[in-house]
Amino acid sequence: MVEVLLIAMVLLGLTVLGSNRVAGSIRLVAVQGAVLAVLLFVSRISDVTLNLIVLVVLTIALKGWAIPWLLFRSIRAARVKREIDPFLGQTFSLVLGTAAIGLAFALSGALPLPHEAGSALIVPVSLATLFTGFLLLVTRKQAVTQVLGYLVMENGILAFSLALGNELPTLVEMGILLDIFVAVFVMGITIYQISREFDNIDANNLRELNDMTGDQRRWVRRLKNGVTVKEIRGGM
Amino acid sequence: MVYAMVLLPALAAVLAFLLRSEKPQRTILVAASAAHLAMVVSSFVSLPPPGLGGWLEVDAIGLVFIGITSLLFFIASLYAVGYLHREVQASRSPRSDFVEGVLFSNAPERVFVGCMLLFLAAMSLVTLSQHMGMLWVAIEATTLASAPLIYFHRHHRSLEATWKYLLLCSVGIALALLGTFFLAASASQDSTGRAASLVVSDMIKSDGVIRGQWLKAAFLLLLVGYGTKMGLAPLHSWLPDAHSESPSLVSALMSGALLNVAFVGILRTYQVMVGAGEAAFAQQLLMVFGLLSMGIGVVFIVGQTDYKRMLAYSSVEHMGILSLGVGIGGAAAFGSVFHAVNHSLAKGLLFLVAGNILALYHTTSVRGVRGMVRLLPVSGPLWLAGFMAITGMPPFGTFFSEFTILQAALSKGYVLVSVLYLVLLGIVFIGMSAGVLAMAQGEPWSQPVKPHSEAVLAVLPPAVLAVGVLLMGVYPPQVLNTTLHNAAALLGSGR
Amino acid sequence: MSTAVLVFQASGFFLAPLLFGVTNKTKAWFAGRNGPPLIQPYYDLWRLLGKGAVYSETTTWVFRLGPPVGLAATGISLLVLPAGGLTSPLAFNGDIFLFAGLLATARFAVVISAMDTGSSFEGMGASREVTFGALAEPALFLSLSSLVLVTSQLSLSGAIASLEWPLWTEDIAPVFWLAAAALFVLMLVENSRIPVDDPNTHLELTMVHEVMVLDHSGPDFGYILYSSSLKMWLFASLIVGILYPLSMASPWSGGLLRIAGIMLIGVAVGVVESIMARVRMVQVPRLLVGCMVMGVLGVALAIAIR
Amino acid sequence: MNLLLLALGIPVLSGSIALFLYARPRAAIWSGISGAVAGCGIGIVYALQNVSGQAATDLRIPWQVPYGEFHISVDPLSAVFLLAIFGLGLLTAIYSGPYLLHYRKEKSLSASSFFFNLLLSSMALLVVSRNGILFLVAWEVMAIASFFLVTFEDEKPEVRNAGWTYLIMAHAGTAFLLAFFAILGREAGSLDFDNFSALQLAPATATGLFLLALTGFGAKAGFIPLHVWLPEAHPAAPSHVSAVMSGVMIKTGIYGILRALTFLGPPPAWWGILLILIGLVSGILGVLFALAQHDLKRLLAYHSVENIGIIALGMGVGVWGLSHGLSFVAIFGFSGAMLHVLNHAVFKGLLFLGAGSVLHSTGERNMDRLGGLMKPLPVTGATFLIAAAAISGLPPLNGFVSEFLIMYGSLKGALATEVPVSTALLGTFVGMGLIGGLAVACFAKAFGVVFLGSPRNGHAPKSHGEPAGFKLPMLALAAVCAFIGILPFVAIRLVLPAASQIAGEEGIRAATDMAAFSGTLGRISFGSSLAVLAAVCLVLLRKALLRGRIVSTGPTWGCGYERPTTRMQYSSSSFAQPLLAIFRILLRSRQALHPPVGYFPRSGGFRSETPDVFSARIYRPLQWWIERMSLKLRWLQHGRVHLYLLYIFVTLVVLLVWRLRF
Repeated sequence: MVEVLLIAMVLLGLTVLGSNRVAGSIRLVAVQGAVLAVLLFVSRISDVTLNLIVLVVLTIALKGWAIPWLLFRSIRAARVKREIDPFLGQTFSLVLGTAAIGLAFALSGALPLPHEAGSALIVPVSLATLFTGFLLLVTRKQAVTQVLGYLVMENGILAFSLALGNELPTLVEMGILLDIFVAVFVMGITIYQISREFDNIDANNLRELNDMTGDQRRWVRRLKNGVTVKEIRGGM
Repeated sequence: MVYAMVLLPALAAVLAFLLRSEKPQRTILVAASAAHLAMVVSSFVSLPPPGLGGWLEVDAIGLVFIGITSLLFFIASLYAVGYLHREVQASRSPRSDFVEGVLFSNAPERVFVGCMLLFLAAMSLVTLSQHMGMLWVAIEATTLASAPLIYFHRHHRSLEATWKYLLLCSVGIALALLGTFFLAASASQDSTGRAASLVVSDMIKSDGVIRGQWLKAAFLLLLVGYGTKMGLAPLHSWLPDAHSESPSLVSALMSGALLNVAFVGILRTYQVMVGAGEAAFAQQLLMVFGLLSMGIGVVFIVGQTDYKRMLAYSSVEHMGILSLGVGIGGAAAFGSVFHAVNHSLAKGLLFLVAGNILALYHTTSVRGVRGMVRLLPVSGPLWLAGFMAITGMPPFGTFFSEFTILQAALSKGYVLVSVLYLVLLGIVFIGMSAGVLAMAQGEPWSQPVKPHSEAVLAVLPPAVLAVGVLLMGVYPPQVLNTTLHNAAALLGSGR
Repeated sequence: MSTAVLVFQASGFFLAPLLFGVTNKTKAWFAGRNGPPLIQPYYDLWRLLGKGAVYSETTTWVFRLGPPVGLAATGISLLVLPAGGLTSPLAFNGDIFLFAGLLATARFAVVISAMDTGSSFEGMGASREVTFGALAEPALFLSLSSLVLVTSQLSLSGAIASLEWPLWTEDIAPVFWLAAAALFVLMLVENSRIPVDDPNTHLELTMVHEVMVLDHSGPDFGYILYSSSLKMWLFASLIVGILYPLSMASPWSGGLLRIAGIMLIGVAVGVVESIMARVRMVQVPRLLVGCMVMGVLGVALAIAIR
Repeated sequence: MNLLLLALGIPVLSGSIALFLYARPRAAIWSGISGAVAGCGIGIVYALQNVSGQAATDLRIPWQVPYGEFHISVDPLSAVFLLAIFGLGLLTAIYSGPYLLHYRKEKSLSASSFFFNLLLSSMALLVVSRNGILFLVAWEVMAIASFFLVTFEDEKPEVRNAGWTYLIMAHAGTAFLLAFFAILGREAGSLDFDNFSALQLAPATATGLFLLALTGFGAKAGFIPLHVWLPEAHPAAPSHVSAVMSGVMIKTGIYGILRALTFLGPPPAWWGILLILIGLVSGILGVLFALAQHDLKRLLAYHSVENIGIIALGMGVGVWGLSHGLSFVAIFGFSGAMLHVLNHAVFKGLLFLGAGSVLHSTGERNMDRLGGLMKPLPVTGATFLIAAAAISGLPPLNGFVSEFLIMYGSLKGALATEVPVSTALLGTFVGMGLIGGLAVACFAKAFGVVFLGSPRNGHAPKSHGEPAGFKLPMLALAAVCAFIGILPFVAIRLVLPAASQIAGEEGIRAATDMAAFSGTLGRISFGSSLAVLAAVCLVLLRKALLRGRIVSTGPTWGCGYERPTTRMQYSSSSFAQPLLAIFRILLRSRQALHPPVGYFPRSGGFRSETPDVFSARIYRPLQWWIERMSLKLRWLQHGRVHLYLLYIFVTLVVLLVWRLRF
């Protein structure tokens, strides 16, 4: 059961990587959050406490409902165009995603779980999801999709907390969830502001603050119009 | 008491949010920070009892850093009063910003004051919390509280800075979260998975059963995570933007307090490593990051055309020195903590003066500023004093801390490290002196040359800081000295 | 201090002008004239001392200070030398440096008094004088130090006194030859004789010493002529002191022989001046560097043999 | 000891008072000067009490800072330098009054007079401090104070550049000293000098420390090629400051090296030879570059390099003697070096004060536009002449005495039969011969072109005359020049104890022999005074001869040329040209020669300028390279948040793979 859910998380992450619709990806991430909550419940089915119930409900509420709602609101306000235009095409990012999963499994080989509380898949899955999140962050232009990447990362990380059984006191877990929520909230506001300043939320436009020298700027501009690497070295 | 240190600013923040008019808000700001400072000073005299079953406790490290934070915040709040007054005067009419002349407005003042106070609360929580999980929560909170401060001047550059700050720090700190989990995994006692405490002191005690591999992985993640927040190269990318775009007093707080607070996160982890007998592993990494950060700082300070960015990169460099010091270990650990104090004072001084410069010259470019000593009879000399302090010239405290680190490095036989350290410090000096002196000396562009009369609230706070960093060198207070030594002892300066 | 010492020390001051006389006579003989009488220089001095003086109005007391100081310094440096092979009353360990120092003082005094006139000619002379002086100094040091090294004597008197016949038979003899040769060339340069400079011309072309003293007249010029003759004497007696091999029982005969030797040097100078042409100004430094090379060789030999 | 504390404290105190008299320049200056004079006066008395080194007392005050302790003490070595510092400080302080008041319209003078007093006190503290940290603090305070003094006229860009160069070089030097003291501290376990001198160092460590000290202190002293800041900073600074900096401040570097020698145990011979080589290079190149300059103060600055070279030669001879156990030679070397430190303080101070008075009255530093100042500035001219003769090492003045000691020491060393002849020693006094000759040329030029003849720019200088505040110090210094020159055996008593202190126990025995040796010095003074006497007699004789004869004045004889103009005089360029032509290869000076052509030439001209080879060939390229490299890396901060995230990601993965190694 746990394994199935874990696999589902990874697959969901990959789907986000593959999807080319903003709204769609938001929903996918929401589903992933919900899956995470269920995982939380299932993995500790042995002793169900009030804390656990609260935690699970809170997770579903925040990740499955509140955060998506926030994001939808901000993209509606910001009139984001529906398609995602990533730096790397979906197919290629899927390939990278698979590679990331490979890396995750390799790494987890070096990290044997301290005890058999959770499934052996937990470590690789959480790492894989983490990497997927990173891929989203790096390859997506729009601010919203970067937030999604951040969320996927967080999901991966929280997935690992299953491995600990209930070692983190509830207070802390609450705090963590709250932090994540507020973070997304603030990001949402910022996205809204960005959309007001620049009439789109293409985070790629946010590159005015830099320390490049004049000719380096020129080279970067030419880089966008495509030049060979050799020339770049010449320029830098 | 420990609760009060956190809750008082938080409540004050809520109050400030609720209030509508400006004057009481400023009063609250100053009053709350003064009260906070009073509490901190009193806890220097006698340590308050721990709270939350040992989760909140003022140990030597915490004491040093909450001391810096509180002092700097109080001074900044004084400066803020004058600053906000100026801002209100200025924003009566729609104003265009100095760089490219786009119109902009300010965030509402209650948001500013409120976030300042929340910021203080979060930072105090970091310095106090002994529980790694709570530490993480607090550090993330500092990010969220400070983001709106950067976006006080609402134009697109500050917005860009805010976005980068938010995204990069959140991502970094998310890694720290995973690191915390790993720590928990490594600390778990036995196969039944009975709860293992994440309180630093317990973890230090429970050495042996901590599993090395997990611990190492945890340290790497936490180092990268909190390192991002602390501004260690190559994770520092957000730092120059945030420091250069936010209001000067916020930059002062970020550089002087926030970075240190992130450093506390790393120190806590390091404590655990030392406890687990993995000190060597941690020290090597810390030295690497330290030298790397100093190098990056050098690269971007030399020929820097924007003086606020120059100060920001100097922060990167000094964070490098801090981590290098801890990495060298021994007496250098003491030097590192001591240097944190000196750096905060000096950098706060510089950023506050930078605010005055910006207010008069309306530019952040080094070329635009000439003849400060003639135009600003107080800020000019203070600027020079700050420069000497930050480049580690005696009799300022920085000299002694940097020398201590060098001494330790040589006595431990790290010859190459010492050489690099000296060379980098030398080049930084060259780079900064070129800019700073050009700004301070010479004939101002604007004629006629007549000294401006400067507002007391604009020059007194930096002056106090200057006296402070001078005092650190000439006659450091006994109580502080002992506290520093205790802190170094916590970092295993013995070994 | 025996009477002999006094006599011989004094003899230098009395006989110095005669050396010029000898030189001129020699030149005249080569030229087939019968030339001025031997004691012509004394006449000149007497006449000059008897004259009034004309001073340029651009000058200051520095100008008037030059000649006396120059003469005084040269005279004292002559006193430092052993006269007639007898230890000088002023001799002490390291008097070599006092000797050289006083000569430099004399040069400095004359040079600045020349520059005081503000004339381009005398400025030029001064410039050349210091140029050659700067190169002559180390050459002098080298040749003297080779003597010191050979004799292990730190005073000129000691060094010269201990250069006796037996040494000439040993294989360090070349050191003396080299030192003497270097000193001879130095003498020509320092006293600006041919082939460095022609004391008889008054053309702007090549003058070093003569042109510096264009504006000096009367007693001042007398002082200058006298001090240059002393300088000549001083170098000549140094050379003789090196080359003179014998050690006599009675100081008198030895001293007299040495004086005769000095006169021979004067003849030699005359010969050189009659058979050689003046070299171009730019080649004088090479001449001096040649001196240095000789000095270095001497020192090297001295070291090699010790 | 209390006297010393007074001497240290009073100047700073009065300086701080001056700082508060911001608005009233006159009051500020007088408060500063009075403090400096009082402090220096007390200091001189104290130093004179202590040169013999009987009443050496320690003062220890605990100091909170790490490794720090306020530990000061005075031994003969310190006393010698204290004497120089306070002596020159006193006179320059008096001089600074009228000099600064000249500027009271343009700028506030309080900062300047504060930093001047701070400089004096920090130098004094430096030479008495017995703790590494205290030493470094004094060292840096000295650097900062002098930097602000140099940039007194910071509205001029060249002054700003000069100050910057100076600051950089000073800081670079300090970096070496930090390492020096850190290593010493490691070896000794504390930074207290007493522990240092008790050390038994391994040869390798000692050598490393010696090289560090040589570089660090050499940068301050101005050994070539670390001298580049001198020819920039000295012309830029106000003249009384140049006098102090060139007269005593650069000597603190010498003090440092001598002090370091007392820590490092018995030196190997090659240290001495290295010092001699440095001395020869600095001496000869220094005087050559000086000869090539046309800016009076720049010329003097290069001469400081030359004299530092001579001092280095002295130290080299001393170290050589020490290493071979020839303590007699060692004593000669060290005492010569230290006496030259005193002498150079005197005559270089005097020369800079003279240059200052020229600048003050004509506002001109370029010698090619000066001339004939002997008439408007008689006292300046006369004292400058004395100083010029003294610095050229001519008897009967003080420069000759110290150079004599060094040369004599090297000759003794060369004659010593116990050891093989060292060519370095022969090189020493032959080189000093060359240096002396060139110095004569250089100062004949400096004095002759500036003070003699007639003004080169045609019109006579608009002279502000010489205030009494100028005359008094210059006359005093000139008197000291003559005094030491005529009575060397008195002067040598000042430095003998210090020299023997460095030369060790057998040094002290040798010092007693030296006392006997002062007979030789007696001979020198006899010869010198004889020369003076003779000169006087000759002057009187001439007076007698000319009595009652026609003594007329006329125009300078121009060899029949009827219309000589003042522009026809030899300029400093043309005067130096023959020597520069000989040493062209070393100097690389740019010359512009326009020979007159045709039978009736319209115009002709000769110009030559000699920039510093080392800053042009070494330092500027280095600086350029650093900037270039850092700019090349600027693209790292390109502003794209995605790639910043990538940095984090890559760092993480690299660390995981590297450190968890699987």
